[in-house]
Amino acid sequence: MSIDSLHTPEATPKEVSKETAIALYRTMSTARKFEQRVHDLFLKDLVKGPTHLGIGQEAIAAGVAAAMREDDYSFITHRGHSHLVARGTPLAPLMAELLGRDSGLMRGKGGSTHLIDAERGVLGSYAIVGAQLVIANGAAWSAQYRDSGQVTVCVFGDGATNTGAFHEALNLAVIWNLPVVFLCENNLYSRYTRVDSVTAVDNPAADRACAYGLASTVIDGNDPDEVHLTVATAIELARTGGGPALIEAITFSHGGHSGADPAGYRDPGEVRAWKDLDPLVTYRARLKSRGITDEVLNGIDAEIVAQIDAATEEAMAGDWPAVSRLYTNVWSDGGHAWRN
Amino acid sequence: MSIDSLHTPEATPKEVSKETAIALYRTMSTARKFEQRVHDLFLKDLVKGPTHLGIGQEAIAAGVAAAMREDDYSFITHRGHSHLVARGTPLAPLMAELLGRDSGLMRGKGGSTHLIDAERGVLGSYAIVGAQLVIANGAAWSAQYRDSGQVTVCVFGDGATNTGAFHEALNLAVIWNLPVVFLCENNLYSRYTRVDSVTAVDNPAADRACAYGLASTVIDGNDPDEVHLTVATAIELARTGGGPALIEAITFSHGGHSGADPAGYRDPGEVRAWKDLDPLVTYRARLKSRGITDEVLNGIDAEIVAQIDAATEEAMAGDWPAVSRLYTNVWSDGGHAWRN
Amino acid sequence: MALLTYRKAVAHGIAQEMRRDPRVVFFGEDVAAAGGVFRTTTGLLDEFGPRRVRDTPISEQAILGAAMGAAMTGLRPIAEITYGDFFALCWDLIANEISKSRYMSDGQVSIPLVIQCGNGAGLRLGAQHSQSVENWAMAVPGLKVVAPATARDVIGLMAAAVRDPDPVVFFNHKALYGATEEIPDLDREIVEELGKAVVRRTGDDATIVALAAMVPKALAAAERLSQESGIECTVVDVRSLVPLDTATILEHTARTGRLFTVEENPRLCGWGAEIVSIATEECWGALTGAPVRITTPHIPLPSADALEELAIPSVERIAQTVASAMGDSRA
Amino acid sequence: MALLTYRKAVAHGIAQEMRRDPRVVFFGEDVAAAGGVFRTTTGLLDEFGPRRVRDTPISEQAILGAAMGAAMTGLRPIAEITYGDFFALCWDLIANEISKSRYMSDGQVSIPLVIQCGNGAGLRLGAQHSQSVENWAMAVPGLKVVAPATARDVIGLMAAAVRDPDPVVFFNHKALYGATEEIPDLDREIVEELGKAVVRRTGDDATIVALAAMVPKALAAAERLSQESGIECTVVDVRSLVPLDTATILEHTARTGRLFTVEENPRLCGWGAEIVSIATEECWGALTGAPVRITTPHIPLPSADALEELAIPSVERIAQTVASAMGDSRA
Ligand SMILES: Cc1ncc(C[n+]2csc(CCOP(=O)(O)OP(=O)(O)O)c2C)c(N)n1
Ligand SMILES: Cc1ncc(C[n+]2csc(CCOP(=O)(O)OP(=O)(O)O)c2C)c(N)n1
Ligand SMILES: [Mg+2]
Ligand SMILES: [Mg+2]
Repeated sequence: MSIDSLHTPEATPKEVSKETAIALYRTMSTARKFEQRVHDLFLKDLVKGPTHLGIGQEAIAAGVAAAMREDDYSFITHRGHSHLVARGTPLAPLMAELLGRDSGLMRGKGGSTHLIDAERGVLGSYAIVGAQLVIANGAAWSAQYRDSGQVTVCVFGDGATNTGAFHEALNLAVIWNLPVVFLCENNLYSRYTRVDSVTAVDNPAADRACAYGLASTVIDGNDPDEVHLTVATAIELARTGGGPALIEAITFSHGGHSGADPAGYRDPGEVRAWKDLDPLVTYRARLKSRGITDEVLNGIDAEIVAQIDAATEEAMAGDWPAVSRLYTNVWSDGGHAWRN
Repeated sequence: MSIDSLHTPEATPKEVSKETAIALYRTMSTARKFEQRVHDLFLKDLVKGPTHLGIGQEAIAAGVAAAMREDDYSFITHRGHSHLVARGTPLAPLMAELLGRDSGLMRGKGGSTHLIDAERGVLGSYAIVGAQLVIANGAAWSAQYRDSGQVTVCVFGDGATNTGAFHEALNLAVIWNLPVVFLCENNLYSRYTRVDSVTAVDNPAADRACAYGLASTVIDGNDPDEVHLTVATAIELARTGGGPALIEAITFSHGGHSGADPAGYRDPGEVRAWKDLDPLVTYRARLKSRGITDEVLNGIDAEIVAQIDAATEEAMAGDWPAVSRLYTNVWSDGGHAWRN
Repeated sequence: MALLTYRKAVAHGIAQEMRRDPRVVFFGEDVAAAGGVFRTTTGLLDEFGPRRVRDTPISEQAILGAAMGAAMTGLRPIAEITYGDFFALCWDLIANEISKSRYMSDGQVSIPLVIQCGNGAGLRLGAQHSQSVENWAMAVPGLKVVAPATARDVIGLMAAAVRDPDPVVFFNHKALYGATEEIPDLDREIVEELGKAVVRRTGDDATIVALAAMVPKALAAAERLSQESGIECTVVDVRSLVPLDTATILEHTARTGRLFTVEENPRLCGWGAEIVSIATEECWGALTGAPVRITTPHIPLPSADALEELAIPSVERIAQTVASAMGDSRA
Repeated sequence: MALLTYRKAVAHGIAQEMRRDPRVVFFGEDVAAAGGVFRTTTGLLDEFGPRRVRDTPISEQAILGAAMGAAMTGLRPIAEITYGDFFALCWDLIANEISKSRYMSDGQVSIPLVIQCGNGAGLRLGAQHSQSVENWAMAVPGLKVVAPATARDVIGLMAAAVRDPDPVVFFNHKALYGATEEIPDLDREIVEELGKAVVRRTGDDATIVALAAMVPKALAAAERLSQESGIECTVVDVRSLVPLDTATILEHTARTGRLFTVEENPRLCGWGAEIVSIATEECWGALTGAPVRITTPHIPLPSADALEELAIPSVERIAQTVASAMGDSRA
């Protein structure tokens, strides 16, 4: 996959409303600034663990979340911060989780790679590549069974397309006609390895759609409008009994695989070319062309920075988890006893 | 999949030689009569365990084996008797294995579902559906690495196409350009369930070829000539560096899933229609049209019956495995010690 | 019809819970239209329809993934993995996802599901369809582990498992499907409790702890020991490895001074080692001899009947092992 | 350069064997071009080229399938599964195929391969990337199980594993990658033997059996016990769980009368239970107190550093447990 080979199956999608456009910008900018702050804290050894950032990929999280109903379910990857931000997870507990504090979203038990915010329908970041695809089916089946009209959006990386779970999940979703939208964040790399060097087809997700009788859809993952409109259409179809969809969004991660990865395995030219396609930069330009002023956008950005400052401060002030937390919530009774 | 939807991608293959045709008949007839004998012994409770028979599917084993070089590798399924017969495994130790005797091919340790005849390149029947696909890749890789010119033929059932292993195997075979021919015995049922009721596409193997950039090939699995010629072409290509192939052969099992299964879940009309396509009956007719007389064929059949009688007698006379066998060949030193 | 086979108890137990709770769904390979590979689930599709009782493709990861996702979002799935051995094909879901997600989320999600399988040897199915893998599940924090020895327990423990708010791995034993039991109150709801062992026989000389198909064997061995050597054994049917009823096990171990475990697990790291270790540490002063494990040897299981018989603990081997160990301690 | 990190020893050990034997190939996710996720295999691609050192897709089943098929047909593969936790994704290959095929075929095929992984906790990677799963492998007949505690053993045991004609599961410990060791004879071939434990410290009061990252902790605890309580411990580094050097373990257990096991496995069915059970049965008369297991509690591992530290056996917990148990037995 290269930038040039992007194609959109249908004509360019219609425009989103100005209101939506501003919301998309706000989400992208919040995710960007939040992750930049996380990276700063990682470099200061305050955030620990792998810390997979999605800087450069924010258009997907923003576009997807804006297309979802509040009670829809999200299943995401180890690179999941931006999706939680987009679905509205408060920033302070999110940051506290990354800092391993007791006030963390999961009291430090999950950390960056296992984020979950059930209240907002985020049923988990999955650190085992591909697992979320089979699990997402279950949530979709449950919604279908309960006739709740909820749709499940399952996000996965390009690398996940070569797991057995991918195949089993797609097949089951189709034969059970599940309300689930599978969305591949194809950022061209599967950890340190170019996905095209280990994949039998060019588009690791879309070129597999044929194996399940699905349409092949490739979109520009750096265009939040295109993501939003494509996913919204798929969600609507799924919500009305039309079954699953498989969408591949092409994007790029500005940084390396994890917080500590300098990503020396990538060609600087490639990185440069993609940085030119930075969704925040290009979308800002689009907003301006739609008459939204720098002043408005700078105002939004300033608000975001203030929010992130406050959230960071609150998170940093949090206690470390008490020893007793180690033993809570293995079971639904709150404890961990395996014997009487 | 129904009988009618069979299609051959290229024009009808060329005819095989008369000599080959007679050899194909002999193999099919041996496999048929051997399995009928196994079933008799199963009904007498002398053969135990599941005992998956391939009566009705013999054209595949015959056609494939005839296309293989002596040192090529076969990986097969739990329904594997006919493939061992076709690759020349002596009948007495094969029968003795099914009877659980010490003279069995594996001294009773493997039984009907785990047959292996390494000397003849049969590197195993795999009782875990789908496992053989990933393992076959390894044998193919080894041949490629050693530059031995050996090709691996990996046979699997229609049900195996929905396992994660199928997907992972096909992808790796393509990216490593392995000399392996994947052959699906699509007998329309995955144990007691119609494969089309649990599969997102009509041809469970061939319709997945696109996901790996492979050609979609569906053949008549009851025509040993077509099987032979198609597989021979694929093997030749693989042998000369052309990489893997995926072939789906449509066939039908006259009996149920296992020795004890009356197969009441199948429509009698369907069974009847397929029995009319019994490869032994139809191929016999073809041979006659090619000038091979009943006399010749009856002579072959009589020889086969005599062989099977002798093999059965020899096998039945075998001892039960000694207690000590329980503890042999866990390790390559012949023993089972896990401590000093 | 108060005489029930263990086989029929499987469908009976599931049906009882499906009638009670519309959130319960049941699915797996060949479980619906065909009624199960061992005919354990016959009738469920007819009674509950294809919305609640479903056949799946051969996709063990997809099966357990569906179960997990459904359990997280309001259903009470019972998923069948035909053979315990096949847990190896979906072990990620069991060992990494289903077991850990509640803890990792600090309780944001619950995973109330049951994974049912046919476990154990005795049907001449060879090394890949005969294993007893309850020790695999016991070794993973976050899973409850149940293995009934009787038809009544198949029903009652399934009810407890379905009603439990956490994931339960449920091991039916293939060799017991034909066993029958008189269940007088079969027309009423049967519910047992997880984490309660049952003393199936009482004796003062030694305690034998067994599970699933080893329970009837341990009982037969205890009878033989009583008759042939005058050794009187208590036989504890563990029923549930997690939660583990250590109170009952330790009480009888301490009272009798001797402990024997009988398990189908291959030798190394079976549940017998766990129980022996607990009992040794906690009953040290009361033990009158070393606890002894009776296990399958540490080998893959052979297919031939003659060999399979030799591998699995037999009534004779249990009785002999106990007798000779007791002889030692009396000497 | 005789001072070597455990991290560099990984590549050193593999390179040593690849130079010796052209049948040895090495592959896994990100192991070639990137030199491994933990930079343990840097340089191998450069030296041996893409024919012998390969990156794979995220297809754990395909990786181990390829290893098995290649091992059956003349190669000596070393396959890497990045994390021990991910064995759950290819457990069928490990537990059902690779381990059993030799036995099922009555010796027609051999499977001489090594599966290497990064095992264990300490890197704040959370419940799914931090487990110690050597007990999973030990529970499966047909697998050899090795876990080095030192850089030298990483090399020497890898050599033994590659040369072994049977499948070996090789657990490098992630928390040890930074540890260094002086290896004077690094320029020569280093080969150890499977199934030989090493006594890392000798003392008469108690025997501590440890593995991998628990070995340095056990040694530190032994020093502390010596200084603070005058308790002198023997520390046995098991190195290889299968084959298991019961001779060394039992010798020292009998000699000291007390046994402690230190393992990262969660509480239930870890290898500690196995060793305690063996020692209890076979050293019964020589034991002066109950064997005691020191383990991770039976919980998934938390991600936050503060919590992870508390979960894994620490030097302090080991020393305290030994001291208090020895106090009891002396009282
Ligand atoms: C089953 C499995 N295998 C390997 C890994 C190790 N791993 C973590 S992230 C990653 C790369 C994932 O690539 P991709 O799916 O493209 O997501 P991205 O990181 O690019 O967002 C790998 C191999 C894993 N977590 N799970
Ligand atoms: C991974 C796995 N899941 C389930 C089974 C149980 N099983 C054995 S044979 C079979 C059906 C296989 O169908 P197919 O692949 O079409 O082969 P056929 O029996 O028709 O030859 C099943 C489900 C198994 N052996 N392995
Ligand atoms: Mg990627
Ligand atoms: Mg079939």
